[in-house]
Amino acid sequence: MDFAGIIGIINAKFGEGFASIDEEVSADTVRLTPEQWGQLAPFLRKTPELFFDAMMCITGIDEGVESENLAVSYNLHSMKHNHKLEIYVSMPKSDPKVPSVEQIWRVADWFEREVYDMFGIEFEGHRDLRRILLPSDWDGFPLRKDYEFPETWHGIVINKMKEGWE
Amino acid sequence: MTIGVTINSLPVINSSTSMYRDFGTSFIFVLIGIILVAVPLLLQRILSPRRKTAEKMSTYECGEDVEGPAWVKFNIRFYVIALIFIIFDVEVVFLFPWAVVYKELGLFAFVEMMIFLGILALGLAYVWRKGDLEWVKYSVPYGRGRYRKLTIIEETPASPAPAPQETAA
Amino acid sequence: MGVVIEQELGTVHGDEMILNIGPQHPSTHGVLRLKVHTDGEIITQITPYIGYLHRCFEKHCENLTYEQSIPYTDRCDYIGSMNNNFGYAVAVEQLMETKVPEKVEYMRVIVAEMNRIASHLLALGTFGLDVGAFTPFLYCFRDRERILDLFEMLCGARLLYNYIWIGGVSHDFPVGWVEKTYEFLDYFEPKINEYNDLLTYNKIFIERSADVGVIPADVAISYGVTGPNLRGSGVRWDLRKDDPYGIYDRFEFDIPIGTGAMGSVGDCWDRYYVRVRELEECVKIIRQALDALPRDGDVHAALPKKIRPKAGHVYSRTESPRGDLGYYIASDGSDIPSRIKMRSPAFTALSCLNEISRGWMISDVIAILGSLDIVLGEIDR
Amino acid sequence: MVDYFLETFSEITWLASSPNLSFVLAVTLAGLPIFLFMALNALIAVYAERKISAFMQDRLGPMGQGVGLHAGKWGILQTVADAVKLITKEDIIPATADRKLFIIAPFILFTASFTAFAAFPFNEYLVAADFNIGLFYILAMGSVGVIGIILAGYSSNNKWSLYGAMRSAAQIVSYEIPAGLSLLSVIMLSGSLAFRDIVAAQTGTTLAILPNWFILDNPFTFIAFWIFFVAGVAEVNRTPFDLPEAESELVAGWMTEYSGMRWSFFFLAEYANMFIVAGVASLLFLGGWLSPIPGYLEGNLWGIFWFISKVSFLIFVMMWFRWTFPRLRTDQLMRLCWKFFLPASFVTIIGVGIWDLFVR
Repeated sequence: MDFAGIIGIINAKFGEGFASIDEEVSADTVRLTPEQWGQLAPFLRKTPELFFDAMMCITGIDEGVESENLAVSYNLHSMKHNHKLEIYVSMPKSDPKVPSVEQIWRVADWFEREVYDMFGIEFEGHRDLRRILLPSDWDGFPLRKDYEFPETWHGIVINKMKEGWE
Repeated sequence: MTIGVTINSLPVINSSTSMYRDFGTSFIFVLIGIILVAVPLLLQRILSPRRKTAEKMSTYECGEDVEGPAWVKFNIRFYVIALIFIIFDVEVVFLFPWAVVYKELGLFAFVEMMIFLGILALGLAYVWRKGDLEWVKYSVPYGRGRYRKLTIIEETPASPAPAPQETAA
Repeated sequence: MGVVIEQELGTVHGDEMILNIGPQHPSTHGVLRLKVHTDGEIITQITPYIGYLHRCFEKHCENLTYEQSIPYTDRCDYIGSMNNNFGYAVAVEQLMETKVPEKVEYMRVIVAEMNRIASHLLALGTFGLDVGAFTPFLYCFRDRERILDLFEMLCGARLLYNYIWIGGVSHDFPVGWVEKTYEFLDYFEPKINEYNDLLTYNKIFIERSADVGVIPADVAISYGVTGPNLRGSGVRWDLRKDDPYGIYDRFEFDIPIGTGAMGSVGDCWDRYYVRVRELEECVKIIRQALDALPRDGDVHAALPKKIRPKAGHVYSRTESPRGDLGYYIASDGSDIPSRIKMRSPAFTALSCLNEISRGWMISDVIAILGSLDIVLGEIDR
Repeated sequence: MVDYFLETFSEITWLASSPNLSFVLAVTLAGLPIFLFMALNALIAVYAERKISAFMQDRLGPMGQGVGLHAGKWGILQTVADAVKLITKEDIIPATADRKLFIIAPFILFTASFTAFAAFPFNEYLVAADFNIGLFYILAMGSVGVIGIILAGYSSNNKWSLYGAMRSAAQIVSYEIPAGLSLLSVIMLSGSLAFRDIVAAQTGTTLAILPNWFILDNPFTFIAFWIFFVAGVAEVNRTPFDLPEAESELVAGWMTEYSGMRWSFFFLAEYANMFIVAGVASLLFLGGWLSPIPGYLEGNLWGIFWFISKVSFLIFVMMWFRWTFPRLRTDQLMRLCWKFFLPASFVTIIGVGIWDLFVR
């Protein structure tokens, strides 16, 4: 099924204008709020026509220092129908909370932990949300654009990134 | 067809002195063995460096700090095997003297021993049937695995259900 | 704490013992730590701890230009570097909407498939090593060595190639390389039977791997398991066929899947055997590509000196030896990407370890880990 | 050899007056060559293992050139260099270990195989201590070793060691039963537990040209030989039965915490045990020191040669196993023992009995 068809099915269920296509970001991306995503996720997984059974990737994104927004991008794929969909959920940096889909796609367990680890986005309903790649006592969320590197960690001096690399 | 050499006499221990000698020999061998281990260890003590640190003396646990003790109540499986072993090993010891004199005693002893072996085999069959020769009786989440020939006694589901699953394409 | 799955374990119990398998352990394929709860020999729960090899790949990429990130992708999956380069280059080209010259497409396929052979050889060898067979490991390394020799001739490097660039490859095949590659293929094809004789159909090996660590297809998909691991579970899913990138749609090859020939579908033996079969398919693809390789032509598309894709994002997937290798690239219009995320197949494969290895023995977990063919450089990034 | 020394001593006047002293002296003198032979055996076997594995794996193995730091031409000094390294290595006992048991363990293991070695006849006359129940003695001493393994694993206070110890306890005791039972068939035919009598029973020919060894005596002894040999491989913890030290699973199993000289005694004992298993197999089933062509190339020196070659061949087969097979799992190992080897060895006993009484 192509992108327009998928959007059609979603909008038929949740009402016209639920899934808005954002031409600015990408042509085949659905932009949603966290609440909308919470509603949509089980639908995408279970509807026989869509049947997105594989969560290919979950990416955390910092939209830049100016926009004060964090985002999570979900790349879904259906093994049965061989179609894909990208969901783009953005939220303010002050209150980064997204419903967890860990119990719908098991792979999201680790992906969400990784996003939490790097961006500090809280996945509500995740059963085991803790750091995954960084040590459990690490401070801050390194992939945020405003992240300040610590001077030392457990007495280990951390080399600063060199200025003016090209 | 006969065996090349007929054996005339049974290997009976001739006298008490011979037994004393045999045991004495092996005892002295044990002593020599201990000395032979002790001397190189002593040599190592002289030759090798000694710089002990806390890390060096710590128990190996793949580079992590030790979690929980190693001396725990270990799974009973291992002891069950040991028990079965003891039963059978004692029987094997009984068989040895019989085997030595088997040629002299002929058919009668053979039949007798067959009865003995039959009882032993019955024991083995019982243990086998009861499933004590199987190592484990647990269930695995997926697949038939090594349990496909076993009837699993009870299958309790994992407590937080691991995600809803529909059959995929 | 998290997904603690308490399980009533049959009739006999011992005390629970916590074992740390790794980070310093012979068969964790890098620096992985598994915290294993056991009862006797039986596993009750596994918690993988990763991140020992975390090198801030994604943070590095935010400070480097698009071209400068390529060597960093090498270091992620250091067993299949060419495929990492390939995946990254495809992603950036998709973002820039560039087409690469015909010759480059063939060259990329050839080196990527060669690298796939090398990677699978390592996977097969180390799986054998994990179940205690030492000799197949060295046989595999002997043949992998020849591929590395060819790569060394090609780009001077034996492990981290930095060969496939955005818009092309770093340079043309050297003189005589194509002939040497033909020679290698002729040498290599009969060797596959040797592995089969030595390991695949060994009775003990079958005992150890068949029926062990079964991943049913639905569980595999739910856990995002891809590549040979997913195909071992009987799902015919290969990006080279189902969502072709590059010029993979021009080649004729099969996608082997697990059939449960020795046990159940999706067991360790199936995952192993899918890799063995894929070796043959790789040889097929390389032969076709070598035959069709254009003699002349540029090895680099005409690109601006500074790569500045227009603002936007792209998620592109390629089939690395371990599965779907995805790159999510967000661009803000400058010559430095605002976000690069690498979706590594081994990461998702490892995440299902707890699910599939509960109830098995310690020896089985080592076998399952070996059959999943993880590379920690890619998991930790 | 003990008897020989005693006779010699009885001619020396000052020794003849004190029989106890001369006895101790005689046994000691007989024991020292055994130790030398054990060390030499380990030295050669380790080198052979390295080279054989290398040739099987399409590589060269140790290839040092020149004497000195480079371990000799073709790496022949590799083992010597290893020994030097081991003896100069720091002796580490983990702080949390049970110190006494940790120290005792290598003593038990080594002494057990050393004392077992003492009863080995290399030919009709060359035997350190000629017991009239030699076979039984070797079996008994061979099974003492497992105590050392369990102690080593338990005392280390290390989880890997404990697993190794538990596995080896289950494994070695299990495989002792089929090994013992399969030997019974030979004892039934020879009617003796002394090696001299057992080998003597194998002289002559069978089927006109073949040597009259017990392995060729009847189909059941042929099966018994293989049961004994495989069970023996299991008892010395070698691949495919090397679960107690399975390096890819248990790091180094029960000897994880051992290093330097203490570890080297485990190593020495392993190679000695290999020799013992191969030796018992060749004495009982392969005619010991008898020539493979009956009537030719016989004599005392030839006897030593034949015995050593038979043992070497069996050790080679063990190495061949090791570099070919993957490792079994604990439950498979137990299944193989209790459900296959044990019934099969019962069958061999019954079969030999029936064959001997009725068929022959």
